[in-house]
Amino acid sequence: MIYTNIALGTASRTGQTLAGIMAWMIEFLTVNSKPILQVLVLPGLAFTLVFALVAVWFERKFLARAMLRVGPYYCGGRAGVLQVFADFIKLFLKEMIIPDSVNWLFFALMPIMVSFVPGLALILIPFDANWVLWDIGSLGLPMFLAIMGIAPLMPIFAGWVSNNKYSFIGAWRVAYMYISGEIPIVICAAAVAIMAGSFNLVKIVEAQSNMIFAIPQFIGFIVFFIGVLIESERTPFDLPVAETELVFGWRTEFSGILFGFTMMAEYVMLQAWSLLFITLYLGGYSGPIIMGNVIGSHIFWLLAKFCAVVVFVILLRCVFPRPRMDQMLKIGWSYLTPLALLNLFIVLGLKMWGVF
Amino acid sequence: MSNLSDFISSFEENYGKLVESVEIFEETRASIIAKRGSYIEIAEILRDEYGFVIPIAGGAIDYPEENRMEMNYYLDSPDSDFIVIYRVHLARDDLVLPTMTTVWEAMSFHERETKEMFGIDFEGHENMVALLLPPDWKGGYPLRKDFKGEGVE
Amino acid sequence: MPEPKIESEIMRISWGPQHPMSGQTRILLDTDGEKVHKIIADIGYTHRGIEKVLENRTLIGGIIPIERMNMVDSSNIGIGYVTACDKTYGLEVPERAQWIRSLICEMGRINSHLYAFGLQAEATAYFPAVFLWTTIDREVLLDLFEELTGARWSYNHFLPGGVFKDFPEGFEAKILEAVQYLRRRFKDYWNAMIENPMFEMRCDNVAILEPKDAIRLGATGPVLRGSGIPIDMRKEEPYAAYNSLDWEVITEDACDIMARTKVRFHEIGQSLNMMEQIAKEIPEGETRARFSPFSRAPEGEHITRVENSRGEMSIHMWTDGTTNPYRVKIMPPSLRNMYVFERLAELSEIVVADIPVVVNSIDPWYLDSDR
Amino acid sequence: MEQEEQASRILENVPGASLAYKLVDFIDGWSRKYSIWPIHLVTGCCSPEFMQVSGVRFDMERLGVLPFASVRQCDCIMVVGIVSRKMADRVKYLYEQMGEPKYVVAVGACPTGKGPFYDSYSIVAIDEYVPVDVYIPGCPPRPEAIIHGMMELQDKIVKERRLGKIE
Repeated sequence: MIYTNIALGTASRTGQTLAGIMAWMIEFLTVNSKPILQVLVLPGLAFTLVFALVAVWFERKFLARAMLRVGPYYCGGRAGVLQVFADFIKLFLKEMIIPDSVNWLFFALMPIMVSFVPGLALILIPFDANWVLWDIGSLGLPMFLAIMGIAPLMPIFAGWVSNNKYSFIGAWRVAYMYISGEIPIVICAAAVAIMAGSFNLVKIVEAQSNMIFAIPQFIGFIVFFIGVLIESERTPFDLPVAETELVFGWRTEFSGILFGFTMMAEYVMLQAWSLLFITLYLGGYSGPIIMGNVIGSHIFWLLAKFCAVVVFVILLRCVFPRPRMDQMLKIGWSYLTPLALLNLFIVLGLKMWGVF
Repeated sequence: MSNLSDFISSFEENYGKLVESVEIFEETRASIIAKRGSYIEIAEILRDEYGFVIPIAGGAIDYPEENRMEMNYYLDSPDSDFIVIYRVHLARDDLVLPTMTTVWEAMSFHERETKEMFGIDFEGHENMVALLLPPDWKGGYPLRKDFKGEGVE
Repeated sequence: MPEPKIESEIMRISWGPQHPMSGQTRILLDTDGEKVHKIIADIGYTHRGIEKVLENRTLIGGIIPIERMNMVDSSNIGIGYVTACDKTYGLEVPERAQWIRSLICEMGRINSHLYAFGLQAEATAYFPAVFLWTTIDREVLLDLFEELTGARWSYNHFLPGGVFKDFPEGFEAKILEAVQYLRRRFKDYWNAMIENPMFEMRCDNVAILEPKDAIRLGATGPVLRGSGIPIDMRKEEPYAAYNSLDWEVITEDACDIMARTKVRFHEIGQSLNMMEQIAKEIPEGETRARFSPFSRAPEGEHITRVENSRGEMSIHMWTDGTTNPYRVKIMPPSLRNMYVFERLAELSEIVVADIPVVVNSIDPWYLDSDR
Repeated sequence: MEQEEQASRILENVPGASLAYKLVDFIDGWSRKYSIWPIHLVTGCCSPEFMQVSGVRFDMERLGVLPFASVRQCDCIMVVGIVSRKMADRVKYLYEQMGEPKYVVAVGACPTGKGPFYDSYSIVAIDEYVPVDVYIPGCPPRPEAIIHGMMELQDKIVKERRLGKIE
């Protein structure tokens, strides 16, 4: 209650709005507090950490297979299972070098924010009709896009704060890439919302019960997937962390556990975007019920689709070289955006003639 | 000028005087020893009139007992089956030469290397900076015969 | 209306010796945003003073340091030095030794071009696929080298007057088997690299080198032949067994990165044909002329020109009657190509992201240029 | 060295301390042993061998050795091949920029003792500039020798004195 007294004390017009916000926050924390299981485990903390660890291990083994070699082998059992734990513990115990020509607070904060902000968007993904951590109903999709709009600012600040020429160019590339990747995604998401008739992610999933949106909006499906690749810096669009040109892009200066956070950030971003991609186009958690347990099969189907999408994204890394910056922008602006608009008009046409 | 013998004969009679000597030194090499005075004009003639536009390399050699050094430029032309070695002799005490980069631009690396290895100064060279040795090399020209390892601490 | 002067601020990036794509040299780039105005190559990081080291080695002892000049392609450098020694001593190399020398040179050339493809693939982040495939294909050749010469990289198999050892029995069958395997693999490389639309996007009409500029700047090897000028030392001054093998010089006239890559591809095709011919039609005979390694070198001065995988390498050797050479002047191909790379920023439009691909299309070997 | 006495006093009289210390020491050694990230720096003519070792047949990544691009995240410099005077300063800069548990592996005869260029004026042995942990002989060393060298480094990491360990 202390906060509200301070707020009321000012008693100016801003005081009322400030009090309003405080009241709303307190009401939010007490009324719709979700069961601990949802907060901690599924769409919450454990899911992101476990996915980050498994994805790092899987990517190294999968790439090794693509290179016809073995990959991590001796660390833990015969398949290098504990390799990722060894990496993260070593990074944890490593000396964290903060260059002196750098604002140390901002420098230490940025990697944590880089991996934390995309994680925020995870709480909006519906795992079941009422298994949504932040149940704001019809604000689901716009809030997700709003949070993911802020997420690219963090790598830009991280690259800028580490005061190193390579990270400056990396941060500058992050800015260019996200603008050219964000607009097609938002247009395709709008098309999906129009076809489903609402912004509520749960209603979008229910609208896809008879036919998943990937089939009628196939163009939007492809454009959104390429947008996901651009947003989560995955090859063939990993220009901000182009290892061969800019040493490590915006992640060059971070050492120790700060670098561990940036490694995790790459996977949290991929996780958030691919979950939204599944919810919008592949029918979210809907799928044939197994053994009568509705919630269990919903979660199973969502995770199964999620694994399929992540495996496909990692597969792309073995197949494609990386385009140049100007070619990347040409793809974003002169191919993706017109296609997204075309998809929007097709959806409007279908909606007008009542096909959907 | 694809044939070696008529190149030698044509070069002999119209520029024989300006040059110290012209001879065939292996069956497919022409060796021209130039005079210090007409050093650059002969190079330009070789490039424009006889078509030797490909600069292969440039290097020097040191004869301490005869107290002289020799600077060689190796030149080739696309349509000839022989190469020309364009030489000039220098006394060991005044090691100054006009730069060849005005005639063949690609000789700049070789001249920088010869400068730091032998100590021959090339006037007119734009960025006469050390090419191979570390910038803080404390003296001694390594490829001279009388180099006793001064720079090596 | 005068063109508005865009106030641009040049930033100098140091592409230091410690950089995934820089190899053993440092490149200074003056960039404005992503566009590169000026490239300054700061070479000399692996200068070992080979020319000074050769002066206090005997003529036959000089093979060890000179083969370390370009480890990937040590056979094509060793052949130059050994041909120079043959000329100095006036030795007559038997026919079979010439054919074995050509075989080792061609296998070294394939090995070195594979290295170039690997780095070019790594430059465009095609790392997992092509870059590591080149390592497994190179192992096939390294096994052949190991069986013939006993070493994986610096073979020391050439001696003045011939070759150290004859083929182990059953070696020709192994060569033919390796040639079949590599031909199949290079079809995959062709599809994976040249036909890949993304790779074409990165390589087509980038860093164009006109034939006139290529000659003026002293380019050599695949860089020169990529601009359409058919100069190849194996045809100009045939050494080893190159005049009795039938092959032809490859040129492309697109003058860009894709052209240089294609030249290397087709040259590997030619090398594979030569390997096949050698394995089938190698004449009989002994493999070394009589020669005592510690005899005094007769006084004289000889120039030998040899086609390294990266271009024309020449050796000017002065001998003064003692066992050691008086002076050995080595003219490496990579020094000439490095100058071309330095001047490339003024000839055509290059951005920072292009630098790795451009460097690897010119493929200088920095130990080669530093000597 | 007062840190040593303090550590030994705690280990004796606090009941569970030595067991906890052993556990932390084991985990610390095990994690550093299996995740050595060498830096992308090839200084000399053994570079093709370094590529073959991180290549397909002799795969260095089986031991967890993954070449990394930036100096901040690496904890091992593999000095691959000959080191000239000019390059040795760079290796020294890199050594100073690296995080604390750092190791140096001298791959090949040249960084160990100038190799076949023993009388050259511009070559140095690397241990005049940076302390070296493992020397790998050979010119160029065989890939099996390089991997054996990395395993030697792994044993050395496990046996290293850490946290004021008392024998």
